[in-house]
Amino acid sequence: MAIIIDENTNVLVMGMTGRQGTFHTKQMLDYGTKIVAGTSPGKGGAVVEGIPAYNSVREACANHKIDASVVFVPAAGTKDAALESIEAGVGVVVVVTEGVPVHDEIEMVAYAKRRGAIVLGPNTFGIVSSGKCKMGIPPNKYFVEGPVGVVARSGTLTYEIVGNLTANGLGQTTVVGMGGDRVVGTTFIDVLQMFEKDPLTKAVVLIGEIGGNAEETASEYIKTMSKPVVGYIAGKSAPPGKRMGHAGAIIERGKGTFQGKVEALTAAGAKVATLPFEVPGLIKEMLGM
Amino acid sequence: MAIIIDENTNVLVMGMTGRQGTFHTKQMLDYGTKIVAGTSPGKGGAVVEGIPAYNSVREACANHKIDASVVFVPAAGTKDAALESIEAGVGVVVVVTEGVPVHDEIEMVAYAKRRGAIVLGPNTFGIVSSGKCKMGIPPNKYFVEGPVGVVARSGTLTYEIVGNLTANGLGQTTVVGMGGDRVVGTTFIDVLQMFEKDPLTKAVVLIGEIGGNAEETASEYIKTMSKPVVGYIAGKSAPPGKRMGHAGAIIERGKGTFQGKVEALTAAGAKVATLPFEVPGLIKEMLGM
Amino acid sequence: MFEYMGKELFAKFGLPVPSGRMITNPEEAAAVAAEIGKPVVIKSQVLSGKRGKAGGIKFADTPEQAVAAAKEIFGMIIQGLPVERLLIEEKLKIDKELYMSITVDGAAKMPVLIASAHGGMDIEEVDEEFIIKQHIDPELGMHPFIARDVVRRMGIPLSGPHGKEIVKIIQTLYRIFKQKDAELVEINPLVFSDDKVIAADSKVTIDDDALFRQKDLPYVEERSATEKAAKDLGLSFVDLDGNIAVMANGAGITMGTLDTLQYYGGAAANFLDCGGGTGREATAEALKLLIAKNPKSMIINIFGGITRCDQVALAFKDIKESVGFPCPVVIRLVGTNQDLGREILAEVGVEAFDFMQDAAKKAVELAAQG
Amino acid sequence: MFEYMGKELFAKFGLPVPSGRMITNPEEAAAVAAEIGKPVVIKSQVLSGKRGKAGGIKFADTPEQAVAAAKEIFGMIIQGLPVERLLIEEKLKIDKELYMSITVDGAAKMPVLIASAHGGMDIEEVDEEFIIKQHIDPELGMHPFIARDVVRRMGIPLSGPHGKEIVKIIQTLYRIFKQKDAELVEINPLVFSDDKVIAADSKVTIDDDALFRQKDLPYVEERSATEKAAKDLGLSFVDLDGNIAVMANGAGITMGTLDTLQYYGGAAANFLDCGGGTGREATAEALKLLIAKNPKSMIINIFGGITRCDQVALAFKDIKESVGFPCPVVIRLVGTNQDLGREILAEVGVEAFDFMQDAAKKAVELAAQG
Repeated sequence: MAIIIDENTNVLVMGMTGRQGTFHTKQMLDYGTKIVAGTSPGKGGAVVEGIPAYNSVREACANHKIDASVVFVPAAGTKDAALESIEAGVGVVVVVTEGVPVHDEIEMVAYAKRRGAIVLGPNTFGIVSSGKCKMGIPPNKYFVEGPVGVVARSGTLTYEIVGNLTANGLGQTTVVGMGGDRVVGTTFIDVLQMFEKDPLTKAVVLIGEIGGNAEETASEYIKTMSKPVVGYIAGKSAPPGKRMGHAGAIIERGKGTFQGKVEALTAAGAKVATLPFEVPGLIKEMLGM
Repeated sequence: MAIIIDENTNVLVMGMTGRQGTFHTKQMLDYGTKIVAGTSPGKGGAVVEGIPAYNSVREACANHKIDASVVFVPAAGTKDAALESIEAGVGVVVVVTEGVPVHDEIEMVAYAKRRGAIVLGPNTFGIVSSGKCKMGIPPNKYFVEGPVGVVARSGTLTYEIVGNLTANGLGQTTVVGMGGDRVVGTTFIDVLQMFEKDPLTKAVVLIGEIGGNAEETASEYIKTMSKPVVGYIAGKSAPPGKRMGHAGAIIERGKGTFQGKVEALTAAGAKVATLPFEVPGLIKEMLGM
Repeated sequence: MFEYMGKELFAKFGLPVPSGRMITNPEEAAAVAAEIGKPVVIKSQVLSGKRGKAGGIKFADTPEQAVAAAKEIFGMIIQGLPVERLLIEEKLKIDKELYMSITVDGAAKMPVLIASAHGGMDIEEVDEEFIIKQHIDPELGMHPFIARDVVRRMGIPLSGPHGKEIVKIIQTLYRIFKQKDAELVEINPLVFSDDKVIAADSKVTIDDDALFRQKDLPYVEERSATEKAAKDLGLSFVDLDGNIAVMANGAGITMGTLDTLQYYGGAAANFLDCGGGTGREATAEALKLLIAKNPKSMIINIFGGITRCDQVALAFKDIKESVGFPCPVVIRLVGTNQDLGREILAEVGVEAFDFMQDAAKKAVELAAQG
Repeated sequence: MFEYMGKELFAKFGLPVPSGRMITNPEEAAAVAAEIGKPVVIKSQVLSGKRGKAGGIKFADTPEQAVAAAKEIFGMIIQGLPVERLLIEEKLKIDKELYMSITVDGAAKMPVLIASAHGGMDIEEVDEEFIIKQHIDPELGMHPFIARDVVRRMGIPLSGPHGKEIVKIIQTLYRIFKQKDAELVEINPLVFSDDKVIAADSKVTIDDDALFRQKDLPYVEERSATEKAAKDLGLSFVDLDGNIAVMANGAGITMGTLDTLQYYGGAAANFLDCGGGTGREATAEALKLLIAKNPKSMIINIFGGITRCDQVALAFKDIKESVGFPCPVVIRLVGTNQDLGREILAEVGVEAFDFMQDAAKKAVELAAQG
């Protein structure tokens, strides 16, 4: 088991013939992802790594069963691509593209909600159900099967922590990237609920950062969870009013501080790691390993 | 029992302080409708026939439980009023106003669908659950309780046929006006499904007219119904291309003809009356009375 | 809206249209043709299709030929409509004709885009398999991906100049449809002319009910004088061909009255829905419209709800005592204030019917006698 | 965007703003004040609140006074920002001050309208009970009924001229917010001046990511020169106050690196996320930005995914062999092409760390020694 995607997920790559699309199609195939089709308007008929490209998602859907799509389309066309997948009935849409206008994000997230689709991102590294399916851009080698669910806002920090977990013998059920932007399709609480229900997930790592209040909201849910949660919050040393790379990572008007998030998580019964390398030890401690 | 509204329905009158709103508030109260509040932006605090007016639907909802609203707001503001009711969570919105732009109708109907609200109209006479609740403008006297469900596009023709039914001892469960415009919130098939489920409704009268294909679509459903249906279609003698008063009543490009509708209904097992006064006889025949 | 008006609207939104100009007098054709400097097409501007078949479209290579052709077309009557304006345009090199429109689908309760790679004729004559219907979710709106998929389904390569242009045209057409409160925007044919894609014709119908917020649009009166007079009174009137004048209150019951007349072998001279709650004076004016139809008989069929029978009776009395009726009048009068209304009718010696079918039968008999 | 730019935008959309003009030189104040012909207010144009408290807003009754006041304000430094432009406006009669803004609520994933009848101060200082927050369903959009209900909740009569005007202002503000890709549109204060309602101040923030389609908007560079140079390289750079220069790949891990430095008692001189897949040359340019910070030590923390360790190592080698590093550099290098990268580092005599915490600790020690 895993959440959101698994070995049976049929994946569509949007923007497959582009530089990023081509590179990651190969990487994802290497990981074992079941990619069945791609899109590239005007280039229907092309073949990338043995996978057929279509002119539209509908055309791809007419020829294949599509469960999930991963979007590598440039920012100006990302909204259109995401809406196209959702409109065609694709249930999971992973939007890797960064730099998507926030009004576009609002629009696609609202439409996804209406249609009951799961959107990860924009500006996400993607999602890996370890050993089963990878959608997005993480390096293949660190993601191995195991009992830990991971949910995060940012990519490399996640690889760092997942690398630590794996090095300490703790594999992952699913590693979910929500995206670093201010408005993203799926937030901590949505993913935590899925991990809570997933029988193979025994513990959860929440990798947050300053800005917004997603960690605080998630803490309310963590109180009710049966599974242990270890948190790490990046941005302790960031000054207010400075945006730390991610559109969402900014302390504005005294809100979204490191301290507030750590307190909320701690009050909810989660353990909070001070440095990334402490995460595996805390997981083992909470699981009594 | 009845469909959509009954004696327990708490009704809000939008545009209550206007000429039409005031007149029909009194008429509806006289019929027994449980009107609890009205709206009239800027005139909050006014009282019409003993009923308090509020500045907004939300304000009304904060002070009363509202189940349904009836809209007497002029055409230019009708969309706004309907959206306001739907947004506030009102489940049934009866839009009496005529002359509403079709793009406004599309917008309000789409929003109602998303929010799960029932919209009747625009350009409807309203709805009467006989002896229990009237929302809209029909004359009070002809609507008495009984076993026949009636669904129609147009008003006076409905009064004519309901008058005939009542004169022949056939009262009605609910008489539903869908509205005469090209785009309306509720169509025959929606109402037929409700009548099919309503235990008190023993037979259904469908009053259609030329134009569109609502009667043809409804016929598909009538095939599956357990209850007898009698139809009457107005506009047999109307020439193609001439709009017969209702925005929807026009035979365009050979579609929506009288003949096609009668054939569809007949093929579905309904009896079609040639003239309005034949309806009660056909009902009695089909009910074996 | 005339073709040339539609094209002006198209051009304002950036849709490609042929260069050209409208004229109201054949002599202007020379100047316009000279200005265009190429072979031209001269198109009658009437609110009817089938202009081509009726001879309302001609070609000319020189300004002289253009004037001659314009003279021929001016004064033509096409499907009953006199030609008062011409549109003179460059004659396009036509490589392919397509069809494209957006209209309201009442059953689906949303807009629908209809497209076909087989244009130039009435869309009803195109085989179903070549017609693409794409409904537009009104809350989602039109997006490039929808337009691209339509182009793909039309069998036009998305990578070529035509495909890319049609994607833009579809989006612009939807913008016009929405912003201008249109019931229909249609381009037929949409033509391929070398690398270009051009709207060779236009048909735009604006929702009458939205005219209050579309005041900058040119308005073309499509109603007859009587229909317009009725509209100004807030009534709905349609001219028909029979000899029995009809007034009833409500669109459905008015249609029902027409049908009942037909059932008894009669034919209505008009459809007149005097609506709900129309008062004494407007009703009297409405009766004058009926008299103007010069009918053999007249039927007034009132089932009073908001409409009060006494008001109708008073209007009848007013007309009877002033202008008078040139033919027999049958009145069916029931509903609100029925007794009061009948008393008033009794004063002028008229007895009302209780049932519509009886009144209709009588009106047919009287018309046959007249 | 400066206040005066926001007001120009407001005016273009029909929002009521005071009459006035921006000047870049104190002498112009006389002409503008004379033109206005009434007492004026002179406001420094800087991208910071709290101008009033800093003395950046003055009043003048005559053109002479206006010039004097303008001279005083020009040359002020407000929260570190030099005053280079002034806005001179009619001095409004202020009967009441309100607050009104629309921004993006990330948690709710939709826009939120924030309004208060208690304006003129920072909204954070207003009591919760006087703040109205109205989320806007993005698929529904802004409608008059929403604006009316907000006005009602503000306690302002809907029937009066102020209420009606605010209903319009709310709708216009949302239109600006949407059409201009704003992250924030704020009016504080929105003032009642007799029967009128006027936007006495403006704050508009446009989404950087949408600038590609908002080219007609005035753009104000809010970044430092280094931040801008990094942005042009496609990198994300923020100036900080410490003495350890930092480069890492990914916003989260860069923050994590900063935090780890702090944990060991160090302080970062900057935030530099060199992103994913940045190549040899851009990475070398990024290293130059770090050198320009004149740090005591430097840490490069790479967990290679798309980013290839060999490219980073080559960039490091390039700089070491050309400009050279003015301070000790600590490198942590793992992930894609790790071995290749380490071989290259070995060529220039550098050994990479395996773990981030070890590298951070070392960088702090080196900075303390420097």
